[in-house]
Parts: sequence; structure tokens; C-alpha cells
Amino acid sequence: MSITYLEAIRLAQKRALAEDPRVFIYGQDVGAFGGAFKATKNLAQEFPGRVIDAPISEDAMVGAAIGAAIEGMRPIIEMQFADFSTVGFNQIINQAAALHWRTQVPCPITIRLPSGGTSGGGPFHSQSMEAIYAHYPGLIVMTPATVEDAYSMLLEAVAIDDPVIFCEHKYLYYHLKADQLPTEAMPTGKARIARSGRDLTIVAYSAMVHEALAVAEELATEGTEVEVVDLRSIKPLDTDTVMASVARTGRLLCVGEAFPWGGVTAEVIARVASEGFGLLDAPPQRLNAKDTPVPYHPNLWAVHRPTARSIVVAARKLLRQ
Amino acid sequence: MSITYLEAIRLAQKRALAEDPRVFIYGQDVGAFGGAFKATKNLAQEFPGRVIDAPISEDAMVGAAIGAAIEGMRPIIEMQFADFSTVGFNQIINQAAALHWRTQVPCPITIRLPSGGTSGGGPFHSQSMEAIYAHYPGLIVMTPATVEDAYSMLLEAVAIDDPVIFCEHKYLYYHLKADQLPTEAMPTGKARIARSGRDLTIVAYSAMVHEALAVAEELATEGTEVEVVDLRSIKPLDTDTVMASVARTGRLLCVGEAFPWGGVTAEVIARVASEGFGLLDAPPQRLNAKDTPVPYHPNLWAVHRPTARSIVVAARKLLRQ
Amino acid sequence: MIQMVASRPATGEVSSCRDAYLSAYRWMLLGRILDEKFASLYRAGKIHGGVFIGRGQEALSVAIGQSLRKGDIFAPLIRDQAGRLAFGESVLEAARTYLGSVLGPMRGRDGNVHRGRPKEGYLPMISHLGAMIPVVNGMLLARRFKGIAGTVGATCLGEGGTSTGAFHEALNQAAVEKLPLVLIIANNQFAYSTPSSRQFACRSLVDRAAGYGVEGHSLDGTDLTACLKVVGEAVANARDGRGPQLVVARLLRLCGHGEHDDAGYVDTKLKQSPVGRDCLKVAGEYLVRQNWAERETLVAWRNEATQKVEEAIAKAQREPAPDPYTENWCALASKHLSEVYE
Amino acid sequence: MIQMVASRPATGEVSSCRDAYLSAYRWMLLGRILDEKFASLYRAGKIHGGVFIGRGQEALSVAIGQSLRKGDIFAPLIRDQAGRLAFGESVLEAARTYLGSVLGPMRGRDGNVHRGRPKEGYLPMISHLGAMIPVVNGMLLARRFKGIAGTVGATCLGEGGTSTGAFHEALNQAAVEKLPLVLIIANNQFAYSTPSSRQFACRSLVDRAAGYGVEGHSLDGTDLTACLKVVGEAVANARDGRGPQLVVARLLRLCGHGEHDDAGYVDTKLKQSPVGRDCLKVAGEYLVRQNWAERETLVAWRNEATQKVEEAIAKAQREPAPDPYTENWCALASKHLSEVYE
Ligand SMILES: Cc1ncc(C[n+]2csc(CCOP(=O)(O)OP(=O)(O)O)c2C)c(N)n1
Ligand SMILES: Cc1ncc(C[n+]2csc(CCOP(=O)(O)OP(=O)(O)O)c2C)c(N)n1
Ligand SMILES: [Mg+2]
Ligand SMILES: [Mg+2]
Repeated sequence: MSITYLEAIRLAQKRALAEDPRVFIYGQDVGAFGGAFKATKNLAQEFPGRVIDAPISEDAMVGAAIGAAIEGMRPIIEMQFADFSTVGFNQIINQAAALHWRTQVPCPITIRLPSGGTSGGGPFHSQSMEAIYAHYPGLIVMTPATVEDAYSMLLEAVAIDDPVIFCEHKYLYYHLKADQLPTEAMPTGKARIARSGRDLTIVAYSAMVHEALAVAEELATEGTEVEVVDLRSIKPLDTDTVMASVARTGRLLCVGEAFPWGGVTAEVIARVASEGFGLLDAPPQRLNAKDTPVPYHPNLWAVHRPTARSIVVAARKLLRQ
Repeated sequence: MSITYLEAIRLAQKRALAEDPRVFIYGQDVGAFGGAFKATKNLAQEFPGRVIDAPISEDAMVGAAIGAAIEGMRPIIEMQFADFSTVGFNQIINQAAALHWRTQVPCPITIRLPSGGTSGGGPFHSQSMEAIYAHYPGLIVMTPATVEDAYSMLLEAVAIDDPVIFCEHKYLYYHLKADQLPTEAMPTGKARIARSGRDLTIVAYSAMVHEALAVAEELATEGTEVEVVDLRSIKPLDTDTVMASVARTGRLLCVGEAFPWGGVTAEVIARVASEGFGLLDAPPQRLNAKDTPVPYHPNLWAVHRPTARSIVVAARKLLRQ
Repeated sequence: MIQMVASRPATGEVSSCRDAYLSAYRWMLLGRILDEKFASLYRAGKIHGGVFIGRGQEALSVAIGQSLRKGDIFAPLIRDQAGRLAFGESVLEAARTYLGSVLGPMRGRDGNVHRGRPKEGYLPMISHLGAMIPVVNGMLLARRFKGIAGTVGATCLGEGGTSTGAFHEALNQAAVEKLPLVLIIANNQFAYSTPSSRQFACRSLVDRAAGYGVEGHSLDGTDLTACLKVVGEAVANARDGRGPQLVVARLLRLCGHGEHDDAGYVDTKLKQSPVGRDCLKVAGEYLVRQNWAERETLVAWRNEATQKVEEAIAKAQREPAPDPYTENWCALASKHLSEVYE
Repeated sequence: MIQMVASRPATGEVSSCRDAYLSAYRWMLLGRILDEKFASLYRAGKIHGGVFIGRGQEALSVAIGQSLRKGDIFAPLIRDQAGRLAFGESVLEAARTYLGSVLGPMRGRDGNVHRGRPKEGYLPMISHLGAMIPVVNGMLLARRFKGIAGTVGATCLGEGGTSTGAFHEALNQAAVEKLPLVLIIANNQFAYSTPSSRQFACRSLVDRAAGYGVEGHSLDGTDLTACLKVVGEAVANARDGRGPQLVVARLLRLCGHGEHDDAGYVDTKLKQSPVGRDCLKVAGEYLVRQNWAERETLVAWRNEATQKVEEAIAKAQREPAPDPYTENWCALASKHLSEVYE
């Protein structure tokens, strides 16, 4: 058996529907069609009435999910692409995120954002919006990098009493495979040491974890041991695991696929610089996408986002410092 | 003559309308009424047909501004509160910000966001959204802290060929006064040393500059010299001036009124840590609002955002390190 | 609560009409007096932030609150003090929120019109206009999932709020799902200072109903009889499974947008036209004319209401404000996932 | 371009009708063949990203492009290849964008249907549905400011796109400002896989016109005659200062949502019903029946169009792709304000 990242997302939703009558799925084309990426394939057939096609109304989709959550349901919203969540932005950050704080009523909704770049995706089907959502109080933001995490974190997202922004990476949908589904999982908020090393810490999340691992592989052939930390969730962000890694290596490179101003890499570096300054043997560095919209053409796209090729350059430079 | 920060904004718009026939203002209640804060008072009367009441349609307001800009106009959009720009978010980040990069056609629009907290404002009339917009490629984000900057930067915003998010702080509207309008101005993208010192650099912007200055005042009585850097614009962010200041003081405290995850303070610290690591004699620190929606009650609000009182505590701690 | 379903005349109709009217009048009066109290506290500098009142809109608002039953959902807006009371909010709860008492439902975290109890079907508005409608839809959807039938969700909007994308997406969503949503539009001629002519170009907003495939109703919002009848019908239709109901009332905001606003932009002619009638006065006169109440009774009711309001205000004013040092500063329900920033 | 304003019959009407029809047919044909070429390149793995075609919608689309004049504004959507060509886009420009030639108007930064030349009134769509409408409004507003009269802005949307808040805000904005906007809705029965019944609950989307106070038109989108007539009238009305025009066409998407989609969810009955007719075939038969063209002529035109398409594709394929190392990576027009990230 071989399970893709996408199939793991489908199976997590299937299990959530099967085990919890409060769960339903709402999104464009998620019903009989099974979703633009087939993440809900067959679920409408298996769970009649609980996997519902939405009109092209992201604001109302999220609003309705919040209302259903108030009444005790656990809705999963599928955005067709993360980029379209801009249209539901107001409901997400002002209604869902603020509800519990204002009223003490929890808002257990999960919003799935098919995120990140793919070849030919272009400016409006490639965005990584995790930092935007992490900025707002009241949201949990998950960024699974593995098939196992895609599965167990999505189950966890549905179980959590707060709104969860679930950033699943489209590039990993088919590329990434695992032999079986996990039977246990790390708790939300814990980062994972994806590979141990003692010379340099690369902190990454989502698709960038795999670029970082490729770099570690490459540098290992030269005798350099890179430790790769997979953040798993960026809010909460597991500063302790990052700091412990930096304590071992003394060097920090943080990699993200989002735009360079602000974002996860700035947050990680700010935390380490202020709380773990003494652990650093060299200036902490970061690598992000370029400061332009995500380009359509593969030639441009390959250079716009960080890849093993550009990360290894940054890593080498940092190792020399 | 005594000119408030708010009046400076009004006068800048008046001058822009007078000098450039391409300028018009569009927003809710900006016409005969003169705007919710009176930032466009009398302008509709003085410039008939060029100061236009909009329906409660932030998405369409921004969209129309973009279209007008394509045709060579220089629209100023007033959001009634920054918080309502969430509804125009999609047009701002996906249409306005990407236009020039995609088509080489400039998009000279100015979006005025009455920003930041005031007593009794509550969760939906108090937000500081600068970091959200700065994250997106293609936008300029201005955060004036003085009457002079409110005036000259708004004129500059209208003149710039790119979309400018103009974050004017509501708390400064009436509090802040100047004797006269500036006749010259620093260029966009240059930070300002608001006060010189050699012991500690506090980097701030918008209303927090004044809290930082109060802290400098207080610590001066104890013989500590705080340098206060007013960023003026947060994108572009003047790393050079910040670094030069840190080079002088060796200590960095960065203060912002926005939510703590990510944002301006993380970006500043990440830049200094990675490019000016050796300049730091102590770990760089930051202080932001708390990680909850902005509270309504003044008791809570006073503690939610950084104030001279909490900044001085952070400053003292940092000075001891 | 008494419903006035025109299509189902009952033997006790006249007396039930009278009872409904009397009850509605007293809620209107209480709402008016409470609003006036908030306005005077505002002028005295005793309120944090703004005060938004429903003067002139009490008849419409009360008709909503009174047409709903326990178990129904109500998402009021800024001008719905009367409807909130009729739906079951206590004067004390309103007072606590406006005065920032930590014992209020929002505990000082949110204030003034931003109050409610979601678990009791009473939603606390966020400021963004139109944003409450899909939330009501979602609650109604949830009830369908849970097999709960016969409840209705009502929510209010000004004519200005109809220009939001949120309004459109949500009304369309309700129509597609055939939800028992009652959406009441108070066309009070202004959105802040902006006249309706700058807000929409159709003859009446009720002309929008057909475009969503929902039933539309329009009425004179200054006339309590019409309000009770039409809103009551709309609620009954929704309850009967006839899908969303769009109710559009004509009236005039008899106050500023908020108490900081003198509304100098409202034309005197408009104030003197039928749309500018004060629904509370109209209703009081009707009561007297119908011999349903004596003038003295109206005065007694007013005094009673005033006393009730004064007591609640006095109580709320004595109550503690929130203490930032005991505040937990945690936005999440899952406390263990909360981050600590120093 | 020829306009067919029914209310203004002219002596040359028949021949002008014929000329318009013939011209439209040839654009339709060219659009269809170009689309088919893109689809086949997609299947051969020669296209980056998706391919979205307008099969079955050419009559409607061409009517828009052909009703517009130089100086007008056009914001097409994903199914408007025919209209784009009629409006003035060259086959080469389309080919360059789809094939990622750096010589195309988007220079590889954006691709496929996301192309245009804003300064020439031809807008490059962003993906977010409804988002182009207010941009057209703003261009029309600007022209009013500049005293330019008599130009029109046309834009297209699927029936699915009408569920967006953007659609509502923008159509209402155009109505309030009485802008010469022509908004054409292609109700092709599906939004991706979602049938219209899950998208709206009104009888016809044209019922929305009254709710905005704009003129509404509905038509059979499989019939080129109707398309030219009704769209032409709508454009003429807008040009005459009658404000926004809402045009709703019934037709069927005769392809998948994109070329990756086999549209297995489309019912055979629907395909066989009148709404499922292929407008290109219908138009070709009409041409022959009217004796406006011989069958052989149609074949010759097809061959001509095919050759044109092949040439453009071959040329675009030989052109250079964008080079990331000469790319300036600067999103701002004000280069000096750009930040450098290493
Ligand atoms: C999306 C959004 N934009 C702007 C505002 C600011 N605002 C608050 S009330 C108001 C006017 C509302 O007018 P209307 O809907 O007619 O209600 P009324 O005040 O007349 O009852 C405006 C513009 C808002 N609350 N939400
Ligand atoms: C705001 C938004 N949400 C979701 C999408 C994803 N999406 C792209 S096309 C499409 C279906 C469009 O259907 P319709 O408007 O009927 O146009 P058609 O494809 O039938 O021509 C969807 C959901 C989008 N582009 N924009
Ligand atoms: Mg109003
Ligand atoms: Mg469609």
C-alpha cells in the first residue's frame, strides 16, 4: 500500500466523518465531484448529505461554518485554492478568530487551504498565506510536511476547539508517499527533528522541509551534518525545539516559500535572536520566495521560490561564517 | 497656527486635489459630510465632483480605484476604519499589488487606513494592519508618526506610481499638533532619528514613536540615552538607518502596536540579527500588543498595547543584559 | 410570543392583536428610554466609545424580537435595542455592556452594541456589515443537520449594509439552501451621512427578492401594526419551510448615526414627511385611539420603564470594571496551545 | 464594428446583418480552432498549467467583442477566446501567453487566460471571480472624469461568478454611478462541477436586474443571431447613457471546466437539449441556409483559420522563454523603492 499526501487528507476527512457526526464538509465542488483535487472523492457518496457543494461565496462559506460551529458542529471548509481565501478573509480573522475571546464560545472550524506553488500555477493559484493568518490572535495554523502529518494533523485540526487554518501543500499532493497511515502522532505545537545534525539547523515547514532534507543529503556527502527542523505548525510555533537545535548546531537558516517581508522566517529568527542569542555562533539567516507575485512560467517559478539549489548556497555561506 | 495630524491629512489631500487634476477621493461619507473623522472636510465643496461618496462596498471601492489608476487617475481611497479594509483585501493584494508586475502598467492608488487603537474602540475599530499589507509584493506601506510626515508622506503617496497603504493613526489625529506644515520632507523609505542616544535603540513607528520618546525622556533623567528610530515607512523598511543606530548603541528594542506573531518587529529583528549580528551587545528584543483581539474596555486596552509604561520595563531589562 | 399570521385568522385575533400591540409598545418604550439613557450618559462622558441608538426604528425592531420564539436565532444590529429586549435581553445586560462591567456578557472585552449570547441564539454582531447573515445561515444549517425543525433565524441590516458583498453571498446562500432566514432591512434613508440615492439605484430594495428567488415583503416601518403583521408573516413563512424572507421597511433614522453625530445632513422636509414619523408616538396615539390604553397608562408605563432603566444603570455602574491583571489574555479555547509573548 | 440595434432599423439592415454574422462566424471559428489547438497541446504536455476553453460559448463571446469599438473596454474571462479575437487580440498574442513566450504581453510572469493590455482597454483577468467588474467601473469613472463620452466597458462572468460578493458590489456600484457597463453572464449550467441549482435559486439570473435598477436582457446563447442582436442592443444602450446592462445567456459548456476535466457529471439529456446545441454548428448551418455562404466556403475558412493558428503556434514555440537571471524581480513601478532580499 502506498498513500499519497492527498490521499491522507482524504482519508483523514473520511475518518472524521465516520467517527464524529458533528463533522461536515462544505466547499466548491466537494460533493459528488470530490473536489478540484479529489480530496473529498467518494465522501459525498459515503456520507450522504454531509459533504456539500457551496456556491462561489467564500465569505458566506466561512460565515456559515462559524454559525454551524456555534451550534456544536465541526465543519471543514475546503477553499479551492488558498488564494481564494482572501475573499473569506474577513470572516476568518474577524469573526472566527475573535469569537471565543469575545464570547467564550469555541469556534471549532477547519479551513483547508491548498497552498503553495506548482509549476504553471501563476500568481493566483500558488500563494502561501500562512503568515497572514498566524498574525491574527485566535487562529491555529498548521503546515504539514509529511503524509503522516497531513493525516494526523487534519484529524487533530477537526478535534481542536479553535479555528484551524490547515495549509496543505499542493506540490506534495502527489509527490509525497508513505507506506501506511500513522497510528500515533506528535501533539499539535510540537516541531519535529526531520533529520539530526550538529553543524547547522535548517528550520522549514511544508514543502520546504523536503528541499531542506535534500540539502542535508547533499552536504552530508561533504561531511557537513545538517539538522532539519520541521515546524509542523507555525502557530503555535515550537520555539523550544528550534532553540534546542540551535543550541546543538550554533547556526540557523530558516526557509519559507512565502514572500520575504515578515512571515514565518522573520518570526523564527526574531524568537531565536531574542531568546537564544547566546546559542548562535553566526548570524541567523533566512531564505524566502522573491518579493514579486508568484510567476507563471516554470523557468521563473523555479527561481522565485527557494529550492535545494538556492538553499545549499545559503547554507554553505552560513557554514563559512 | 496649530495643525493637528488629522488636519495635516486633510490639507495634504486638499493640496493634491488642487495641484493634480488626476486626483480624486472615494470613500464612505467623504463627500459633503467630510468623512467619519472629517479628514475630507469641505473638500467636496471646494472640488466639486472630485470627492465622492461610495456605497458600503470596500471591494468595489478598491477595484474602481485600480481601474481609474489604469486610466491615469490618482485615486485616494478612504477606508472608514483600517479594519474594514479586510473586505477590500482581495483587490488590494491580488489586483492592485500585482498589476504592475504582471502588465508593466503602474497602479498609483493611495488607500488611507485610519489605524490603531483608541480608548473604547474595541476589536473592530482598532486594528493595525500594516504587516499584512507589507507581506505582499507590490505595495508600499507608510506609517507616519508626526504631523509633518502625515502631510508630506500623504503627498508622496499620491505621487508614487505604486499602490500605497497609508496607515494613519487615529490616536494621533487630535493629540498631535505642529506649528506649521513642512516645506521639505525626507524621501520615502528613509527612517528618521527621532531622538539621538548611545545606550539603546528603540525602533518604532506610528503612535509607538511617541511612547518610545516618552521612555527616552524618562530614562534620560536616569542618565540613560535612548535613541529612537521612527521607521516612517515599513515597506520599504530602512534597514541601514536601523543598523547604523544599533551600531552606535549595541542594543535594540523594537516596538509595535500590532499583534505579536510576525509583523514589523519580527522583520526588523530578523534583519538586524542576520545583517548586523556583530553590532549587537545584547539580544534584540521586541514588544507588541497582546495576542488577543483589541479589547474594548480602556482598562484592558491600556495593557493590551505597548505604552511608555511597559516599554520602559522592557528597556530597563535590556539595558541590564 | 404571539404571532400574527394574516393567513390564519383565529377567533381570538382581535385580542391577540391587542395583546401583541400592547406588549410591543412597552418594549419599544423601554428600548427608547434605555437608548436615551445611553445617549445622556454618552453626553456626560460616562461611556467608552460610541453610542448607537434605534430612535425611530423601535416598531420594526420590536416586531422581530416579538415574532421570534425561544430556540430561534436573532442577530441584531446597532439600532435594535427594542428588538433585543423583546427577544429576551435584560436591561441590565445592555447596561453592563455599555458601561464596561466585567459581569456583562462580553466582560469588557467587547462593548456597546457588540453583545450577545451565541449559545442562546442571540448573536453578538461584529462591526463589518453583512457579516452576521452567513453565521445565522450556518446555525440554521446545523439545526437541519441535527434534525431540529421549526426554528427560524432573523437578522437585521440597514439599507447601507445591502451594498456589501457579504449581504449578497449570504442571502444567496440561504436561498440555495432554502433556510428559514428572515432578513430585515431597515431603509432609514441614510447610511451614516450617505443618502440611499448613493447606495442603490433600484426602486425599492424589495425588488431584490426575486433575484434571489426568495419572498419579499415591504412595509411602513413607522407603523407598529404593519411591522407586527408583516414581520410576523415573514417569520411564520420561514417557519413553515417557505425559505428565506426578505423584509424591507421604510422609515427614518430619528437620530444621528451615533450620538457624536448631529445628522445636520438630514433634510427637514424628509423629517416632516410620513417616513419621518416617530413610530413610538404613532403607536401610543393608536393605543389611545383604539381605547387599548389611557394616556395616563402610557405615562405610568414610561415612568415604570424609566425606573427600570435607572436601576439597571445604577447597578451596572457600581459593578467592577475588568482588571487587566486578572485577565487571562488568551484568545484560544485550547489554552494549552496558546503562546506566551513577553 | 457593426452594431445591430433593433430599435433603429436602417435601410442596409439586411446586408449589415449578414456582414456582422459572417464576420462573427469567422471569429468564432478561429476561436474554436485556437482553443482546440491549445487543448491538443495540453494533452501533449506542451502547456504549463491549465487550459480553459470556450467551446459552446463562442457566439456569445464574439458578440461582445464585435459589438465593442476601439476605445471601449473589455475584460474577458476564461471562455472568451472568440471575443478576445473579435476585440482585436491577435492569435499570436494568445499563443505566446499560453506557451510562455517572453515576447507575449505577460512575458511569462502570468499565463494562459491571464493576459491583456490594460492601456488598450483590454484587461488581464485575475483569477478571483467577479474581481474584474469594479476595475471596469473605475476605468469608466475615469473617463467620465476626463470628459470622454461614448465609450463602453464590457465584462463577462459565469453563472457561478454571480455568487461572489464582488459581482454584487460592483454591479451595484455601476448602477449607482450609472456607468456604461455591460455585464454579460454566461449561464452555462455548471460552475466547474456545480450545477446552477446549487448556485442560485431565482428563476433566471436576469431577475436580478430589477434589484439593481439596471436593464436586463436574456437570450439563447447558442444562437448567434440572438447574441449579436441582444448584446449589440445592450452595448448600444450603455453607449446611449442608459446605465448598466445585465445580459444573461443560456447555453451549455461543451467541454470540461478545464482540459483536465472530462465533465462526466454533465447529464446526457442536457447535452441533447436545445441548450446543448453547438453554437458554431448552428451558425454554420444558418449561414448555409440563408445562402450567405456555401458549405465549401466554410471548409475553406476552417482551413484558413487552422493555418493561421498553426503558424502562430509554431512561431510562439520558437520564441524564447523568460530567463530568470535577466528577470528584474521587481514588483514596483518605483524601482528605487524596491527592497533587495538576499
Ligand atoms: C464593511 C463595513 N464598512 C464600513 C463600515 C462602517 N459603518 C458602520 S455603520 C455604517 C453605516 C451603515 O448604514 P446602514 O447600513 O444604512 O445602517 P444604519 O446605520 O442606517 O442603521 C458604516 C459605513 C462597516 N461597519 N462595515
Ligand atoms: C473567488 C473565487 N473562488 C473560487 C474560484 C475557483 N474557480 C475557478 S473557475 C470556477 C467555476 C466558475 O464557474 P462559472 O462562474 O459558472 O464560470 P464557467 O467556468 O462555467 O465559465 C471556480 C469555482 C475562483 N476563481 N474565484
Ligand atoms: Mg441606513
Ligand atoms: Mg458556469
